[in-house]
Amino acid sequence: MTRGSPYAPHTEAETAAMLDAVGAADEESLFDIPEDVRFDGEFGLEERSERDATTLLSSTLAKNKKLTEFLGRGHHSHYVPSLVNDLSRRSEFLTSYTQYQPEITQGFLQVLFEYQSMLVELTGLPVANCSMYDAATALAEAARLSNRVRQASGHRILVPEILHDGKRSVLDNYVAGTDLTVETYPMDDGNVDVDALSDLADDEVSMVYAENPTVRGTIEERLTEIGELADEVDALFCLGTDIVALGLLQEPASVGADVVVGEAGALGMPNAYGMGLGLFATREEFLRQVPGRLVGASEDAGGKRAYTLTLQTREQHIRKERATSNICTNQAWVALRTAMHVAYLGPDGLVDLAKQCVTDAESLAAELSELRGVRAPVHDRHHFREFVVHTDQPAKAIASDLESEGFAVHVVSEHKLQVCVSDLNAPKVDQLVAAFEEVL
Amino acid sequence: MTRGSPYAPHTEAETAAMLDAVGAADEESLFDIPEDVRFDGEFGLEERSERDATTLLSSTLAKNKKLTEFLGRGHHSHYVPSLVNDLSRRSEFLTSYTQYQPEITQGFLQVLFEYQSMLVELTGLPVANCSMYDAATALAEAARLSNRVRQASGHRILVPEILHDGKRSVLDNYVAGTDLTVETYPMDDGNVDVDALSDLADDEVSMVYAENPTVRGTIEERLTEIGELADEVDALFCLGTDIVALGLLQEPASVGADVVVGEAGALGMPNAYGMGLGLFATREEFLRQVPGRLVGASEDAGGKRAYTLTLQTREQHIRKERATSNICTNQAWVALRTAMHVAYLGPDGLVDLAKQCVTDAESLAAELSELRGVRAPVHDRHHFREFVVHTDQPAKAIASDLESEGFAVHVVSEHKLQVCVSDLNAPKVDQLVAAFEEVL
Amino acid sequence: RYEPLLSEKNAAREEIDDSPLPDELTRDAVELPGLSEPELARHYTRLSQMNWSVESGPYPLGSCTMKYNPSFTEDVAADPNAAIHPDRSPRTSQGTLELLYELQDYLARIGGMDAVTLQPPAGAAGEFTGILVAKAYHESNGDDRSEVVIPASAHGTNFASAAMAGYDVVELPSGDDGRVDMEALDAALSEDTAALMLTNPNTVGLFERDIVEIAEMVHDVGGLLYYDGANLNALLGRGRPGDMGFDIMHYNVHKTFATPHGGGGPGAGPVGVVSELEPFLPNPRVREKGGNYRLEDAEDSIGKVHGYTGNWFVLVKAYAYIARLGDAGLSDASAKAVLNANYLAEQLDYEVPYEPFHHEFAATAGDRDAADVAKRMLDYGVHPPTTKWPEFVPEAMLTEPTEIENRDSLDDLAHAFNAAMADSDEELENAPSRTTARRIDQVGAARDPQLSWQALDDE
Amino acid sequence: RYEPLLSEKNAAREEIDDSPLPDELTRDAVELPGLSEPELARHYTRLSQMNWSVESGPYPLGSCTMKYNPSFTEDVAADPNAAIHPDRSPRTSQGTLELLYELQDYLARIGGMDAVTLQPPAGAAGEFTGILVAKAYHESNGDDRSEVVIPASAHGTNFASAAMAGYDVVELPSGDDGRVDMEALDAALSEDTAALMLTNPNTVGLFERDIVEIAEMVHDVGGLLYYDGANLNALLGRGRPGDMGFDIMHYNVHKTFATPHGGGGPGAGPVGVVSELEPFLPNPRVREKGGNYRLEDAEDSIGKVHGYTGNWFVLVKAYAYIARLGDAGLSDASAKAVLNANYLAEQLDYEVPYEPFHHEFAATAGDRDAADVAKRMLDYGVHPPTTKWPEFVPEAMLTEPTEIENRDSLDDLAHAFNAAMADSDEELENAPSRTTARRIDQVGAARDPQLSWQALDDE
Repeated sequence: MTRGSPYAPHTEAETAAMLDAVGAADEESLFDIPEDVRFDGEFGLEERSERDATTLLSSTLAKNKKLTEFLGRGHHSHYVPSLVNDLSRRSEFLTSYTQYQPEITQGFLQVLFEYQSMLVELTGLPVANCSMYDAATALAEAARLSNRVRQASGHRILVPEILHDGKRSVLDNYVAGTDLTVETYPMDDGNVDVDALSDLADDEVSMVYAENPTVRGTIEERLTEIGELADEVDALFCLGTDIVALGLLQEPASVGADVVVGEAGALGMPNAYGMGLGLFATREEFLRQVPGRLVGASEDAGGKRAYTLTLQTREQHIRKERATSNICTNQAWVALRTAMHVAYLGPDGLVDLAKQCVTDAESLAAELSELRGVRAPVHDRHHFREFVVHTDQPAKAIASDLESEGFAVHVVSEHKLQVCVSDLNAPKVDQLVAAFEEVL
Repeated sequence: MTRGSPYAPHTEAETAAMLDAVGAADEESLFDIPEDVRFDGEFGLEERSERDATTLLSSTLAKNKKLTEFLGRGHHSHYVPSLVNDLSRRSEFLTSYTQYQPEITQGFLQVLFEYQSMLVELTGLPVANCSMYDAATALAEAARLSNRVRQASGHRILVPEILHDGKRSVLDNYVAGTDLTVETYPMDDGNVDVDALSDLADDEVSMVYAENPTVRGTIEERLTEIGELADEVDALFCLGTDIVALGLLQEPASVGADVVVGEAGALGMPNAYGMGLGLFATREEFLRQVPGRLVGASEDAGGKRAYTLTLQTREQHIRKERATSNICTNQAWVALRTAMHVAYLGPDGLVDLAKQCVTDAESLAAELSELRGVRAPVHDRHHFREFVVHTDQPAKAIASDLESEGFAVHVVSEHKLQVCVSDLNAPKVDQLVAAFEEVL
Repeated sequence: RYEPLLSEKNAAREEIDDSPLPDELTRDAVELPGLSEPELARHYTRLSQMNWSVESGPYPLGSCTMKYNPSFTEDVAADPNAAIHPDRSPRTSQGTLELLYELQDYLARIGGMDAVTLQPPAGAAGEFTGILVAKAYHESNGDDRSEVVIPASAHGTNFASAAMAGYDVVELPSGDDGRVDMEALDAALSEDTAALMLTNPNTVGLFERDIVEIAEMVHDVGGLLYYDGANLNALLGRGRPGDMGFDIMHYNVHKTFATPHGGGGPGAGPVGVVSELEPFLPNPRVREKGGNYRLEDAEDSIGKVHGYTGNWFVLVKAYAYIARLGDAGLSDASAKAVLNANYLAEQLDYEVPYEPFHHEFAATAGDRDAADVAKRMLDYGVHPPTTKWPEFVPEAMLTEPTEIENRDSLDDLAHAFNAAMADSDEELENAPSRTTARRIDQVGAARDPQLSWQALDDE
Repeated sequence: RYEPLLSEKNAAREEIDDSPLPDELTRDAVELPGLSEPELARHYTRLSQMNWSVESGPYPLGSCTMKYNPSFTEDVAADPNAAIHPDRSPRTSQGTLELLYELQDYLARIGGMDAVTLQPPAGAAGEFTGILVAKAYHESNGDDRSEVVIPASAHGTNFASAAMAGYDVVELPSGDDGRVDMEALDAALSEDTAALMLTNPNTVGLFERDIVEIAEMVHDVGGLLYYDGANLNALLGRGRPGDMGFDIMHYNVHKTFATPHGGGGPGAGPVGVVSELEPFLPNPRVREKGGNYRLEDAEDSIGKVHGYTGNWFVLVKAYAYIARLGDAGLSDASAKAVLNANYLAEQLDYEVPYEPFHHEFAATAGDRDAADVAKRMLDYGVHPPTTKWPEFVPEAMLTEPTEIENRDSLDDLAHAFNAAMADSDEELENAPSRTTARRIDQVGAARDPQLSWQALDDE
């Protein structure tokens, strides 16, 4: 094995000639680092051949147990067509960077423009950025947006009492440097307790956040009321959702959503240990307060349509501490994969997939309810992909036993599990039901 | 699922409009097939989603037992760098065809030109074609070439008595339509019995074929004599080898080879169940008798260097039954992968790999010889990658037991095994030796 | 755009020293490009961008069936479980054997054949195999036949393959209607006829309507009828060679079953036969008994036409394609292929002398040079059709859009055809000008062959 | 070249009927492009060919470290065993946890830090996390500090991240030598200073030679020293932030550790800290005991900065890169990155005001407009450097070739620099002309934002 980087092309002769050209005796003399902070180069890290490095990684990863996962709660995936993997891996996409020179990066810009357009269609809102890190940071950025755009002095952010821990914690951190405070409102059988929310809403509210579907998989029935309620107190209505749900559930704009956030990585990505793609869409009037990058259509000197990053004066590299966000490197390549997946599905495919998320969950819940000591869904609501299950026996023990049988489900509380079904695990629901029966 | 090809883009409306444009009532009416030979379309083949088709294939293939293979005898593979897989899969390469329009296929033409050039370097012969199917058909085409180029009336093809069955059978079929006959000459301790060959050689010989390394892995020591011997009787000397061996063993041109054939797929391809890449190189004087495609450098109308298929008048699509071969679709994409792999290795990497083929075989043979009832190598020769092992116990039983332990080796005869080691299985030689010890 | 040769980027030399072998058994040195991974990645990425492909745009090469190659078939072929050595025991390669067995069955059903070998690594190799099988059959009957009859319009490989098998080729002139001339056929057939090789639909897309009679005539003289599968994409679900009286056929899986053409290959050319000919198929064949698969040699077999079992990975992809499409998909593929050809022809300002065609048609460039028209089409951003073939159509432009084009891309293609035809002679002769390379001097290339970078260095 | 929008190819509409939900809970319809797989394959293939990338050629964006991204790292990230849900039990995700644990360790060694979190999904998120950790630390000491000091030349994200965390930013003017002005620093630091954020080498590639003194000054006022890891590729094996007195740092794995930039992301911005700050790192962290890995929450943690564990697949690729290179490879990467920058600068007909630089340098376009020069460079077939930044260098062209360029490509790059500079003002203003698009009207794009195909339709 050569000692050195396999990705630095220099032959010895070339290195010597280049050192000569710059008048340096050796490479070390190019480093202007005082002796007292010089490091000897010994990290104690082994170098390996490509094959050995590959083997190391694959044998480490093989320690993950092979499980059929019925897990969701904010991180979802569906079958990713081969085309998405194949085309997204093309080096022109994968190894490019932010489109600072649009004249030679029209390809990626157009993909991002198309991604934005897909979100505009799905949310009904006219402005979608070309990616945030994930649903949690998108929600947190929405809260900060509400702080920037409100004329009113509102500082209260109202969120559901049942909310994914990660989202809540990220939100807390993102508002820590502002005068915003986060408060919860109660839930009623899985969904927003609209009356309670109404009681909490006042002019001090900057933003009301609700989810559809909720983290427990229930589908909200009173979104329009929530939207009106927020509107009445001049608060933003921020709706959390995911890209598949958008294909079937009420269009966010139609229920008065001012901002839509959520996970777009549910399409385009396999299960990614939580790696996501934050979707972010909003109304035209907030355009110049939007965090993240925006791609716009324009013309080139020849009068041809061309795409470019636009409204960059919102961004940190120009506006520094007065930027709308600190985000720079984003999730563009995930957005590209998601756009490809949406395009692959087409409107019929997307709608079908979303319908399946409703029907598969419904039928699995019904099947589980047939078992002694099991009741599902716990909430008397419609569900999307997932639902909560009551178990007479301790939920933790059941989940642990199911794990030994090769299935993973969520433990929600002492006697509650949560089960998520999608096209990926749907072929194994019968086996899951059988395993439940086995372990009960 | 839609009923129809997922790869035909037609919407129903589009189909209707197009039928209208051609004045047809329906698709069926476009088929001018008499009733008596019409087929009802029912093959009884199921249609599947991409995912189901993928699952079907992968579950079928999973029935292949996971084995560490110490197999060779003409089909070899080495670690294929990720770069080869990645770049060769680029659709511009993978989904293009023969370069009938060179002005828009310069990329592939240049790759093939570079492939030819690599073979020219490695064989020392000035003409290499841009692929044959495999080593067996390359050998067979060499025999037919000898029949075309000889002024003499020779019709005898002399081949080693120990020769891979597939090669021999293909050769027999390829010469069946000619006046050529195939005869064997004896071997001496694995290598050519040069004296016996000398006795057989006369003016009736059209071609003498020898291999280096031989199918048993031995390295020939008297190639120059064989070359001279063929030359004396005006026969072609055809040398069989493989692309890794060419990196270390005697240069074919230097020992008088007139044609070099063999496997080039030993680089660029994983174990491919025998799928190969026939290398074929020869002398300048036989240029117009070469089978297969040739890429040449030329100029375009602007005077820039450009590449094109050349000397196509040798080929079947122009010369029909007087073509030098019937080959049309060849193994171009495998040649591309092989060229990439050679380029990845570079001269140092190729030489190192070839040296390893000698040293690994030598040390494994020594280790096996330490075991009671085992002697290796059987032939008192230098070896390349593989060698024959004598076992006191029946070879077949040992191989079968080894298989149960997860290792595959060849059975050569009642008390002989053959073992092949390469960079791929080298990390497991200790386990192989332990398994041998176990089963003996 | 210009990309230097690897050798121009960095020529390196490695001396053979510290060799584990005696000096006289080794070469002195190896001179090859010595480049790093990033340099290679750029080299091949740039070269790829200088190459037209199915994913670039229309690729209507007549008789080549340039379909879209589904990327999932690449994934399944890359399955590590598929990467096995051919000399494994059957016991440890049941997955591979099962897949091959089922593919034999799929192809038999699709062609209406009784038995199939997957060994031939390309269409031409399939032809050669089929003719060897015919020869073995006749010989087994003590029947010494010397001729293979082939229409003048047939693919060049038919002639070459028959000749390779040692047969004299009897060329059959095309009939006025573009089909087999029945009188000429009658005259050509004799007791010496080993086989008639036919493509159906033929190379201008016409169905040989007299196929049943043709089969009878061939069989009457004791000959066999061979089907060249290059045009099978026209027939899927509408007609099967076996039902038409063909005794032997080959399949081009890289045409009909969408395996990638790979810049020239690899393809695969499985051969199907009626049961009478099965004993002569190449060894070994995959057999099944009680869910157990094994390789079996037959005594009367012609032996082998490939060192091992053919182009395995290609066969995997073909299997995947068929498993994906099933009856409905395959039938639809043909329907749309034929519809596309008809729609495209309708949009062209070219005469199409022979009708009704199926998946492909031969337009004629009339008094223009078809090759020049094709070069000009390059400037309009498409790949042109096959030109000047088949020869009985003057200045032929043999066009096969396949089922993968939509109406828009067919309209684009038609525009390129028509615009090129409307351009001046000078524009045609100077074409192409918007391509990576301008018109390439092919005569010069053949006159002074430079086949390696070493040859360029010697200049 | 022009590729229509997906919506221009085929706009389809799917009505929601036969819905399993009550009508009032669903939308009416979805309108999206409805295209087949071959059409999509061509669309994205063509678009990809209209995009510059590291595999296209030199990409010397200063401060972006556009390295070659080894393809094997994509393979390992695509391992099916890596595709797991984050809510699995630790018992069933030992592989993932082990990998994360080891990557924490790798990064700690490389940065000279005591503890590392992998959670921040990008460099800026790392900055924000680091500043939150600093804040938590100060608060745990009952220490209420309101300012973060940042050199004017720092990356814009530093300012934004500090502001997001609620700090007032104190901007430090650059010294005459391009480094920190020690007097200005002394003036800026106070009991209000929560942290000083520094890049070292700084954004013109200069090493802050007074770093030990700087650290002492910051620590003397009770502040913390933050290291912006964007320029770490200059230092590998030659210096570690931890050894220089930095308390907190982030790593840009998409820069230093060669994970692909993906057209803008995803990256990852792990944060390392000295042991005193460890309790405040985000939850959860991976811990090991007896070869068993688990996730652990700490009481004093700032909580989370990402919904889950950050950009997992990116982390896998970074791990793979480090595992491949090891000590020798990493050190060599820096050596060659610095050599390349120095060699390239030597070939340029540009003034480079600040020296000695390391992996990047800021040339000045003098009396020319750096942005115009950059556009003209496009015509010479390379990607230009970062322009007009950092601002204290007039008409800056911040250039970072990285270690992956060889001498030839550096010479090509130099040629593009020099040729563009030698061209007339008119040529510069009209540039580029040889690219997919000519100069794009960015002012117009911002004046009348059209951010979707729907907006275009409304025109």
